[in-house]
Amino acid sequence: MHLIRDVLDKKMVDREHCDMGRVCGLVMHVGESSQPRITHILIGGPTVWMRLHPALGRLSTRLAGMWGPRREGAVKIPWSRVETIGRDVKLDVEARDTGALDWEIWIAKHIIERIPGGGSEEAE
Amino acid sequence: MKKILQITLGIVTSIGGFLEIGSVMTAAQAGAEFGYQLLWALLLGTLCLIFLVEMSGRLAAVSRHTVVDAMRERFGFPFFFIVLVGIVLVAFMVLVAELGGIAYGMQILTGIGFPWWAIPISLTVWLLMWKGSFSLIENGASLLGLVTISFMVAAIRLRPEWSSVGSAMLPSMPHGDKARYGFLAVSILGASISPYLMYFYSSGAIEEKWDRTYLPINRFIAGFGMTFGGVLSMAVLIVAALALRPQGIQLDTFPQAALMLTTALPKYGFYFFALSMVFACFGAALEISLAIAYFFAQGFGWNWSQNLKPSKNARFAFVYTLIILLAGIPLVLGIDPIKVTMMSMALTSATLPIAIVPFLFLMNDPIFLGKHRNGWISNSVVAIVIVISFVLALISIPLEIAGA
Amino acid sequence: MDINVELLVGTKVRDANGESVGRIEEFLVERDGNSCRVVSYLIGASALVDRLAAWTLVRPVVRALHARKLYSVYDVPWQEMDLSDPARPKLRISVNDLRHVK
Amino acid sequence: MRAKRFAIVPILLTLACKQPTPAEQMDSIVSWLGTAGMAGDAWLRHTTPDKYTRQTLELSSQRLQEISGELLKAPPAKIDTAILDATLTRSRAHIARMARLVDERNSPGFRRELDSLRIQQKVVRQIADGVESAK
Repeated sequence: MHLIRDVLDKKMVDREHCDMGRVCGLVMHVGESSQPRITHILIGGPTVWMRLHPALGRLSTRLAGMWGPRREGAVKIPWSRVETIGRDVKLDVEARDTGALDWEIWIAKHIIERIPGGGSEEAE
Repeated sequence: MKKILQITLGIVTSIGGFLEIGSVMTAAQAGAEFGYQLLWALLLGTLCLIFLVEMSGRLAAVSRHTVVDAMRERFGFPFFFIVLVGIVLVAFMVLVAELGGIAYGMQILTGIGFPWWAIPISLTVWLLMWKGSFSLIENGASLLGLVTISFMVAAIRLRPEWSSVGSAMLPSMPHGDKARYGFLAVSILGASISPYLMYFYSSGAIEEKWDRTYLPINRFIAGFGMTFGGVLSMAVLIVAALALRPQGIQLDTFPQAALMLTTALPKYGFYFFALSMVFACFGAALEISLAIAYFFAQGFGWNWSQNLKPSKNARFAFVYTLIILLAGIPLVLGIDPIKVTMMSMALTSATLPIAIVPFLFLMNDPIFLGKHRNGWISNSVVAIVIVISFVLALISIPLEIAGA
Repeated sequence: MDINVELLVGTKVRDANGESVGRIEEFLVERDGNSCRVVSYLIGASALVDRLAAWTLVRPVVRALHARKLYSVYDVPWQEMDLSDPARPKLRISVNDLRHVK
Repeated sequence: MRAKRFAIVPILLTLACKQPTPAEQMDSIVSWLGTAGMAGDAWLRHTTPDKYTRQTLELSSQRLQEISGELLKAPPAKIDTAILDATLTRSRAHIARMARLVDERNSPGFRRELDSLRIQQKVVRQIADGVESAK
């Protein structure tokens, strides 16, 4: 399998086929003499901005600390949760529990639900 | 049966998508200043658009990816980001121009200045996005846009010399101001080959859950719909050439354009023009706001669908809310929508390469498209569009300064 | 040591003698069960062509130009890659001992 | 126009600074006279709203004043400035009266003004053709 072509930047869906963003980064563990392993999938603003420029990555981390749903570090999903890789990357997780939807929920709660007719983010 | 309905609606949609303030103003200016001579630019733009739209529909139907999905996936975030900045900036300017077109239409109907209309219009567009489903937006706006057919009626009633119309389908050198001629040609191509239409169309195909069985329909809609839209733009040019040019009128402002249909359709021409602009620009404003929101949502992998409640795709709804509100501001300040239109059309040409080059790669991707990838005809067309787009990008900025 | 794969893409690689080899464009991995192991790294401009799935577009051009050399990929097995400084990846061998694929 | 004050992009600034040639200025003058004439015709047929007609006539008059002011500041040699100035002043007077007659809904009076405007328009067109051919 080609890691960059077939995994990086692909859309992820959770157990319920709920969109949970794109694969923003991948963590590879390199040992002294053992074969390198892919251990985690990374999601989140700072990870993607870092790919453009390190300064943008730092700026994004700082801004995220001042505004919005605060969270320490990037969202990390263990590779063992990857179920299948096809059109999307299917993960055996609950999207809401991972933190990948923090911004979605924050914007829904703080902005969209306050506008009449926005509906409720939690309603079925 | 459902598919036949979809064909009809698809064609209607493309009329709505094709005719908007940019194509009307550029075509009318061309007709008023150079007669039929720039018809070839409309023909070329329409042909290119037919192919590009067919391809983006095919990509969506076969790979179940929109153009933006596929671009982010193949080219990665850094490249995607460059395209995002370029396309969204230009699309935003086009949105300002469309809102301005609605506002100007209201101004000539009521006599109340266009800046006063900016806020009510932005709110109406936003409210439709907020409340309406995808098909309501797509079909409602386009059905209203059918009033633009009045341009075609007017063109026929003015009895153009069809032989001169035919010979203008081939490019020729102007007698007068060459820079101005070039600028108008670039603007016409920019107004016709608008990338946002590709993004909107492929997103629509995903919203309506197209699969491979829709490929013939896709071809049909792209071919007929875009042709119809192109013919309408040509009608605008012909009307301007026959009604405005003999009076020596050059279109610098919108109220002048409003006189366009008064000779061919003496009784209701003025109102047809005003309503055409209001409805067509309204449809285009909806499509562009959606296209921008789709661009963000698909590029970043957010959940998106115009058929969900806003809170179910909060980030998507947030983007279009913000964009529409921001687009109202320049109009409140009184910036002339016609200037914005002419500038955004030339800038569309300047950003075409970053939209079309990755598209060529995607349409040849064996993983996405398998045996449905581009054949040599389609590839040659894209290659031609790329050459044109690079030429346009290189010359549009100097021409902008020399010709406007 | 943990390395960010996405930041390694496009990084220049030098061989054991300090000679430039090309940029890392692709990681070949093997999934077995829950783990995902890196088998080799693809280096060179043509690896980029592969990553963009653009060979149907590029190959005819290359063939027409008789420019075989342009279309080559270095396939570096994981054992030969020294990633102790992720900003400056190095090969443990010389570029001449590398395997060309395709 | 207000747009110039709120120029957002440097290109617009460049545009605003660019000086049109006398031939282009004459074309603009012809264009605005044509606009006033066409708006007049349409109103006489009762096919356009009064407000729109009045606004368009006022806009034409205002633009004519702006452009002719610019042109007459540095007139090209082959134009008889006295004739042009007089013609344009008369044209603007006709347009101003037309705008007033719209409010009074006085069609016969409006038609007379429009006919006189057409005569001035012919004179201006001849001058414009002269500038064009001398180029």
